[in-house]
Formats: sequence, structure tokens, C-alpha cells
Amino acid sequence: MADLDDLYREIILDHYKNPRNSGSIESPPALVEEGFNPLCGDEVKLYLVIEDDRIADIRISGQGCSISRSSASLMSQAVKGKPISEAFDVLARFRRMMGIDGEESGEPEVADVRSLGELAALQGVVKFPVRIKCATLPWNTLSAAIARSLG
Amino acid sequence: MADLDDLYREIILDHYKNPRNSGSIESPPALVEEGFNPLCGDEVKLYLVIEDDRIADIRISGQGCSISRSSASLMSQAVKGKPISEAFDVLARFRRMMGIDGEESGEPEVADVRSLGELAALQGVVKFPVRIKCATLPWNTLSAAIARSLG
Amino acid sequence: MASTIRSAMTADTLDVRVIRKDFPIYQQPYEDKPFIYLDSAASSQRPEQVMQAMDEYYRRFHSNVHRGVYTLAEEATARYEAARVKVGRFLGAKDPSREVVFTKNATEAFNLVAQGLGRVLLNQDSVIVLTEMEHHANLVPWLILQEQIGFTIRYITFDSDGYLVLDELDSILDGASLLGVTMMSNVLGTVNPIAELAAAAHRHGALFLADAAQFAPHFEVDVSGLDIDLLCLTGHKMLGPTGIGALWARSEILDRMTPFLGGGDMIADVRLDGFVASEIPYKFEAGTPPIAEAVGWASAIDYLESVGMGSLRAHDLKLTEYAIANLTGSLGSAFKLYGPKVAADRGGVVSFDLAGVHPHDVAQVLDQHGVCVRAGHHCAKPLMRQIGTAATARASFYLYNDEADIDALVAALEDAYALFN
Amino acid sequence: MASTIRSAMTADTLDVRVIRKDFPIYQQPYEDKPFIYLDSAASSQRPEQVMQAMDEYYRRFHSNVHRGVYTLAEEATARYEAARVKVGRFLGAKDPSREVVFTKNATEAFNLVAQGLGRVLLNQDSVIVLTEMEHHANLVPWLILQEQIGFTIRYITFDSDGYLVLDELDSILDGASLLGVTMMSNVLGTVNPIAELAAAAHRHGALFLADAAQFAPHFEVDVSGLDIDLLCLTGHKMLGPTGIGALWARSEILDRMTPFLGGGDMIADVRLDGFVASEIPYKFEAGTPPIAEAVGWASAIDYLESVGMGSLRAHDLKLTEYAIANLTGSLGSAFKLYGPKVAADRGGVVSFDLAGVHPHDVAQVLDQHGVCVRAGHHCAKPLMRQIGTAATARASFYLYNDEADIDALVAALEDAYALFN
Ligand SMILES: Cc1ncc(COP(=O)(O)O)c(C=O)c1O
Ligand SMILES: Cc1ncc(COP(=O)(O)O)c(C=O)c1O
Repeated sequence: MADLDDLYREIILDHYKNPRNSGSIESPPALVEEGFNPLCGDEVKLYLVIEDDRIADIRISGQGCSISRSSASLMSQAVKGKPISEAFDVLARFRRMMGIDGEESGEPEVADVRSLGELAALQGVVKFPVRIKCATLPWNTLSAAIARSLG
Repeated sequence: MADLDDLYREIILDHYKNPRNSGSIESPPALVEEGFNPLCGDEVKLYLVIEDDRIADIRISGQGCSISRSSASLMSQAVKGKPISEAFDVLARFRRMMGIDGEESGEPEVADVRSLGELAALQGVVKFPVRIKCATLPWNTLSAAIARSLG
Repeated sequence: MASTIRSAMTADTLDVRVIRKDFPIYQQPYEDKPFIYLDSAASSQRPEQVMQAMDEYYRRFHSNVHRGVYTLAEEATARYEAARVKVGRFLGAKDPSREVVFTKNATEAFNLVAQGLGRVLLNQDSVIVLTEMEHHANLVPWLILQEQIGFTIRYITFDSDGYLVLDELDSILDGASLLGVTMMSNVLGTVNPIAELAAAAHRHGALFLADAAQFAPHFEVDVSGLDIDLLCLTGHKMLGPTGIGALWARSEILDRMTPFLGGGDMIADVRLDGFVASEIPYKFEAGTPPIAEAVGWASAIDYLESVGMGSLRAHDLKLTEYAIANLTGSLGSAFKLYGPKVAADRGGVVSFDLAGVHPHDVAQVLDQHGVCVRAGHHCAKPLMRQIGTAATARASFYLYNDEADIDALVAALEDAYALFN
Repeated sequence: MASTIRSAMTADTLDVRVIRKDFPIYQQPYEDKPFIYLDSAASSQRPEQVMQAMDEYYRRFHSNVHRGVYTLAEEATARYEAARVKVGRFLGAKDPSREVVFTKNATEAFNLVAQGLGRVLLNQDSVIVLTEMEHHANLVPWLILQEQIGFTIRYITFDSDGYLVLDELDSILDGASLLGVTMMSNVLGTVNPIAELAAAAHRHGALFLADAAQFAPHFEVDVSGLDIDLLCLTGHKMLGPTGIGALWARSEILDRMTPFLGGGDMIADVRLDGFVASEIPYKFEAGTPPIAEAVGWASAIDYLESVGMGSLRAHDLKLTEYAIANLTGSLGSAFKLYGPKVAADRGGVVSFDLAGVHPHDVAQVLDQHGVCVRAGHHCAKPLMRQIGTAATARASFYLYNDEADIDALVAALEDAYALFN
């Protein structure tokens, strides 16, 4: 049985209670994208300002559990100010950590996880398969927003 | 286990091989009614000439098993030339013999069955529930035809 | 077995220890921790008797129904049709052998109503009335039909205590062709005034459609006495197997309805350019039906009837009262109950919010304690919007639950609260 | 158990005595007479392994899927999703976790195709092509949709030996949006040239829909190799439980399709005035799915794979050859075989006419001998009209049948012939 401590690490609870980059940005200039977790009703609303192929600003609102909220908060820190290409790279590494898109066998590269910084706190989610969707919701929403901005 | 001899009495096999009143009548004057057994594909086509509230003539064509064909043949004998009211009466007694419309408990009145004459040969069908639909198909078709002729 | 069950009751109380002996899942828990199952509103567990009935069917009687002349096929058909009559009688149907249509679940039954009845009853000028507390099963089929043929849907709202607001019922029903209402909300627990609503619908010439998915497992249903026109229910929430549900409707209504699913067994004739539908109820049952599932469901109904729906309700009520009292007592203002405060107005379903802890996290921490509760929108998103949240946690009770289960729930919730606050 | 099965085979022949040990219905016959089951084309029997898989699921893991956070719900979900992947792999699907939609039977799958794909693909100027040997399951859903939106249906006919007439295939397919064909006729036994038909459909820009209800239980299916676009099949004909079937389709096609049944679990969002559908395959699975049935079906596929589809086919072929030879040999001109004369061109299904004895009476007399065969139109009335009869008798074979079963069939038919002639 997976342990709850793996899931609810301190960083996660902190980001849940004090979400970074929370709020909204007027649109335009912001791009707005909504994501749903159809199975549980969680909703995330992303406000993105993209300038010169970089994520100049990002804000997040919505409703969600500790995992989806902290994942959104951590994501916003990880991509804010970054070129889109770099954001995609983080996204890819994050998905591998969640066991999606990876080798069939699972376990992500250690180096990969390390490079994620604070985001690595979400690694424990993998042991709780149902919660993976919570963790990936903001990321999938981000990738949908970027895809749309690219046309 | 019910015995096949109960089902395939000699009268039945005779009427199956030598159906009475088989054929068709031009329409008009004849009323034509088709019946289907949706479960097996049996079809019966009835041609009725009704004059002065009597079944002046009746012919039958179609496809069916020994039970539905002999039942049709026996029916045609039983109602041909009879007033409609009397045909309804035979129909009601026949249905009771088949265990439909009767007392919940089943067993039809002995007098009832006797009064059916040759038709009583179909009594054995009751022991073969699936075949009851075969036996009643021509009768249901007759009652639909009469209902339609009445308005 | 029936005698065991009867002896389990004294003065309207069930002896849960005796009941649990019939439920294998209590004998051999999946994990090495307590098994506190409080999610029967999502799906109930099955007693041994139901499994045995299905097993016996497969081991001794299986063959396809309706189309076979041989004895085994007759026997399978007889058992399938007997299950139909059993479901019909359980609901108080007047003509049980013709008025029950087997479906794969309650959801399919609602789709059958929307497409089969909706297409003959409604056009773009029509109005139907639903409530804001409906499960998606009684919403989405209508929204799909609305896209296809167009008509207006009006909604009855509910108040902050979870009661339908019926002050303006007459004006809402004015000109409506159908009123569809859940008999018991799967989120709020509210038991709605069905006889009153059916009478109001009929006053306005509207048909009354009831969602009994949550109600039928817990209360006696009497479609004739309540004057209901159509009713949907599902087997797996009432001790039966997955894969089966039913639409019950008065035979005149079924006669009017057009077929929905097309295929074998529902036709009188098929030509290359058209078909003639069979009689009710067969014209709505296309293809090989859930035969073993019907047999299992019939056995579940036997079980429920031997327990007695009255005793079952008394048991639910006792647990609901105990739960509300203890949750409020232990967690104080951190515990927010949704739906009626009065246990007598609700079924054995308790949705709540725990301050500072998202329902998903509640369910996660509870799972660590072996307590199984549901968290989410419970397939009732419009309801959730109305109560102003995206998700709730929900505990639900059935005949195999007892006060100790609720004590475990309370203790686990205290733990969750401490972890997050 | 798998090892038992494997040892039952030597050089592509199954040891039926060993196989039968797995099928409880052979252990404890319902009646005190021989049990000669020759009706697997209507529904097969189940091995012990399938019942145990379902039983274990109910006893240890049951809860509703997809919506639960607790471990039991996760386990139930994992088993349900693993069953989906198993069905997909069995069919040779490229993306098994997204391309298989569970339905209650093959018939529902065809209705899903007609309504979900038909409504986006077709309008009143469109053409689809079916064959005159289709089962009602692949006819009536199209006739229903035709009434609703109007389009043209063209039919490929078949010759007196039961082969599709493909001379004018290109002109028939001209302008068609879809070609739907049964892979194996449930009446004639004909195995159709699927790769050729799929290629022809694609040449004309039409999608290719395959009915594998009869084929999948007896032959290896490879949707990728055959270049099929959509395929329907059913669990109960391939050792699985009743109450489950599936549509497999390429993910691009599923993506294009509109939802069919509405309700819980198939939505991303629901508002009072509309809804947003979920992703594939979930957007087609409304309400609580047949969970235990999916688990049982997966176990049936394990069983079939451990026997080996190649050995199974060899066995079917051997019995079919034996049956045709002996029936013709013993009954002479009184026996009329429908469908291909060449056993290699057919599955293990033998429909026939016995001179002077209606198929119902054939089945009745055979039942007295313990021989279970089907009689009737086999849900293929247009086919029956084409072969000029209202009913046939049909014997069908599966892995638990042997030559002795066929000897019993022949003897019983001799008896029936004598009684009526
Ligand atoms: C060729 C064919 N297609 C479709 C079906 C329908 O299968 P089901 O009744 O399980 O929906 C059958 C079985 O009767 C069949 O033989
Ligand atoms: C009130 C209500 N209606 C309908 C349903 C749908 O039942 P099913 O999923 O068995 O179709 C449910 C169960 O989820 C329910 O709670």
C-alpha cells in the first residue's frame, strides 16, 4: 500500500494552500483555456500572455484538489517567463515522471526527475493512479492553450 | 419430459400434410390479413369472405410448421360458414385450451375441450410452451381480420 | 437462506452481522486493512445468493432466449421472462410481463425514453420539465434529442436545504408534455414528493417520468399508487449484477413509443426497405439481452424482499440520523452537510464538505483508513453548480452498514482535517 | 488451467474430452437425457474459468469504475480497462486502450455506428452498401436511421451457393460512404472475402464496417492486416458472458463520431443548456458499464488464446466436413444444405432443410434426442427470402463438440424424417 506521505509532501500542501500565480488576466491580451477532469469535476482556467514565443505571464484560477492545484501552481512557476520550447520540454519531462509517454516499463530517468526541481515533489502521485489525472490536468490545459496559440 | 406423441397426433399430421381450405380468394371481395410469428418467421395469410355477419368463406396460405399449419387448417373447418359470434366463441375456447386467458391455474374445463371437436387434438401443444405461439398464430390473425372488418 | 435473513430482523432493525455473512466481499477483503464500504449509492455489493443464481444459470441452463425450440432454450427463456415479471411486481406494475423493458443500465433506459417517446411526443414547440437535481442520465439524453429535433427544457430549481422549489410548479408545467424527476437525489439525498409531482404533471396533461435508480434500492416503489407513467432503474445499485437495468412504463405508453435500438428479436418482419416492429416489450430489446444478469437481478429482488423494504428503510434512516449527528458533533463547523437537515426527508446518502480539504483529498485519506467514499460531481454537474461547488465527498449506506462504519468514517475525517489544517 | 488446455491439443486437433471438463454444463446436464449442444452460433457455453473470473470480481473487487479514488474502485477500474485492452489486442488493434467501446451486445454496437457515425457521415443524398446476407443487427439500425435522415441503401446479393456476387462491386460501391458486411454468415456459414471487400470500399472512399459476431469466436481477426475501419462483436458467442459486446474502430473514426447514449461518464461538462462530450472511448459509454461482464469476457479471450485460434479453426473445419459428408450420406436427397458446398469456405455452421419436415418440427424431434439446434429465420429475414424459405434448421459447432455429436444429429434427423414421411 502506497503511503499518504508520498502523496502529500510538504511542498504540495504549501502550494495547495498558497497557490502561486493565482488569479486572472484580462483577455485580450491574455489567451484563456479551460480544462476539465470529466471524472471528478475539477476545473482549471489558464490565462496566458505569450510574447515573442515566450510565456510572458501566466495566471490560474479554478477548482481542484490539492494535487491538481499544487501541480498548477508548480507548473506556473516552472514555465513563467520561459520560451515556449522550454515549456514543452518541461511538459514532456513531467509527463514522463507521471508514467505517461515513457518507456512501457515505467520508472523515469533519475536525471530527468532531478531537472524538474520543485516539481519533483509530485513524483509520489504515480503510486496513486487515479490522481495522475489530477496532476496532469493543468499541464494538458497548458499544452492545449499553446497549441491553439500556434494556430 | 412431455412426449412427442402428445404433440404430433395423427390428426395433426394429417391436417399438416393435407391442409383444408388452403389457397387464396380474390380481394375484393375477400378480406386479407397477414400474421407473423416474429420469433421464427412463420407467416400465415388469411382470406375471409364475410357476408351477413357470417364467415361465408375462408382460405389460408403461408409458411409454417406442422403445428401452425394444422391449427390453421382445423380452424378453417371450425369457423367456415359460422356466424362471427360463434367463431369468437370457438376462438375463446381455443385460447383457454392453450392456457391463455384462462384461470391462472391452467387446466381448461373438460367440457370446453370436448366441445372443440377435432381441434382438441391440439391440446398436447400446451406441454410445449414454445409451440403455443405456433398454434395460436392463425387464430390471432383471424381475430385481427374480424376486428378490422368490424371497423 | 431466506430464513436466515428473516431471523436477522427484530422490530425493524437488521442484524448487520448476519447480513454480512451473505456478502462474500466481507469475508475476504481485498487488502489488509479494514473494509468500510460507504459507496453503495455508486454501486452496491452482491450477496452470495445473487452470484449463485447467475452461476447456476450459466452452469445448467444457458442458451439464447426466445428463438429456441429445445428444452434448454425454453428454460432460459422462462427464467428470463420470470425475471421480467419479478421486476414488474417489485415496482407494483399492473401488467408486469408486458411493461418492463430490460436495458443495460438506467442510463440506457433514459435514452430509450428520450428517443422512443420523445420523438413521437415532442416537436420544436414542445416543452419538457426536469429538475436541477437530476443525474446526467436524465439530462444528457434530453440534451441530445434537443439538438436533434429542438424543444424547450424548463427546470425546477431547489433551495439551499435541497428541497425542490414547487411554488411556481403550475406555471412551470404550463404547456409541458413531460415532467421528469428523480425520486431521490444521489447527491443531496432528498426524497422528492413523487405523488404530488405526478398529480401536478397529469393536471397539465404531461406524462410523469421517475428516476428510481437511487430510490428503488431503498424504498418500496408502487408505480400504480404513485400514478407514475414511466420509471427507470438499475440492477447494480440494488444488489444485482452490472449490465442490467430497466424501463418500466404503462403499456399504452410503450405501445406509442417507437423502437430505439434496432436488430434481432425486436422485429416482426424485416425487408430490405423497411421493417415492422414486434410487440411490447420485445420491440425495445434488440439483440441478445443480458440473460444471466436478469436472472441475477431477480435473485437480488428476492433477497431485498426477504429482508423487507420497510426494515431496510428503517435501517437506512437510523444510520443516516446517526451519521448526521456524529459528523456534526465531532467536526463541528468544519463539517458542512448538503441537502435536507431532517433525516426523514432523505435516503441513506450524505454528501458533505470538510473545511480546507478538497473532496478528492478527503476520499484519499479515508481510503488509507479503509473507508470507501466517493468524491466528485456524482454525475450531476448542474446540481453542483447550483450548490456552488465542483465536487463533494459522499458517504452512502445500505443494509450491510452499521454504526461502527460511521464511527470509522468520523475518525478518518478527523484525521483528514488534521492533515490539511 | 491453461496448461490443461494446451495439452489437449495434438497436431491442431483438440481433445474434446479434456475441453469439456472445463465446461460445467457438461458435468451436470439439466435433463436426464443426452446433452448434444449444437447451437453455439446462437450463444456458446462458458468455461469454469470465465465464471470464476466474474465470481472473483464480485467477491473481491467490485465497485463502480472511473469515479472512485479509493483502492477498490481503482482495482475495479484497472480490471475493466485491462479487459478493454485485451479485446483490442485480440482484434489486432493498434491503440487498444482507445479504440474499443464496450456495449451490451453486438447489436448495440451497430446502433452506435449507425447513429454515431451515420449522422455525421450521411445525408439524404448519401449511399451505403450492405449485403443481403446481413443479420438484422446490421440492417435494422440503418433502416431506423434511414427513416430519420434519409439516404440510399444498396445491397450486394449472393448466389445459390451462398457466395456474395461481386461482379458489379465497383458500380455498386460508386458514390458510397460505407460498406457493411458480415465476416461470416450466421445462416449460410459463408466466410466472406473481407480484405478484398475492404480494399474495394477504400478504393471508392467508403469506410468498411465488419460484423464479426460469428467470425471472431472462430477465426483469428486482424483489423490492421485486413484494413477494416469499424468492427462489431459480442461476448456471449465466444465463451464470454451475456450483457457485453464491443465496437472497435480506428481512433480517427471514433473521434469523428457523435455520442449516441447520453448520461454519466461520457461527458466532460454538462450545463442545463448543453454538454461537452468526453474523450474516446468514454464518450460512447454512458452510465455504469458491464464491469463484471468485461472481466468475464477478458477471461474468455484468455481461454480462446490458450486453445489457439488456429487449432480451433482446424477443429471447426474437421467437424463441418464430417457433418456435411454424413448428413448427405445418410439422408440423401432429403437433406438440402444451404451455403457453400466446400467446407473450407465456411465456418462451423450448417443450415439445412429436411424434406417434408418443417424446421420447427425438426428442432422439436431433435430435442427429444437431446440434440439442441436452432430453427427459424435466424434474424436474417432478407436472407431467408433470398433463399426462398421462411425458416431453416441450423446446427453449429464449437470447441466442445465432436464427431459423436454429429452422429447423434444424423440419427435424430433420420428419426424426424421417418415420423413425418
Ligand atoms: C452475424 C451476426 N451479427 C450480429 C449478431 C448479434 O449479436 P447480439 O445478439 O449479441 O447483439 C449475431 C447474433 O445473433 C450474428 O449472428
Ligand atoms: C439518480 C441516478 N440516476 C441514474 C443513475 C444511472 O445509473 P446507471 O449508471 O446504472 O445507468 C444513477 C447512478 O449513477 C443515479 O444515481
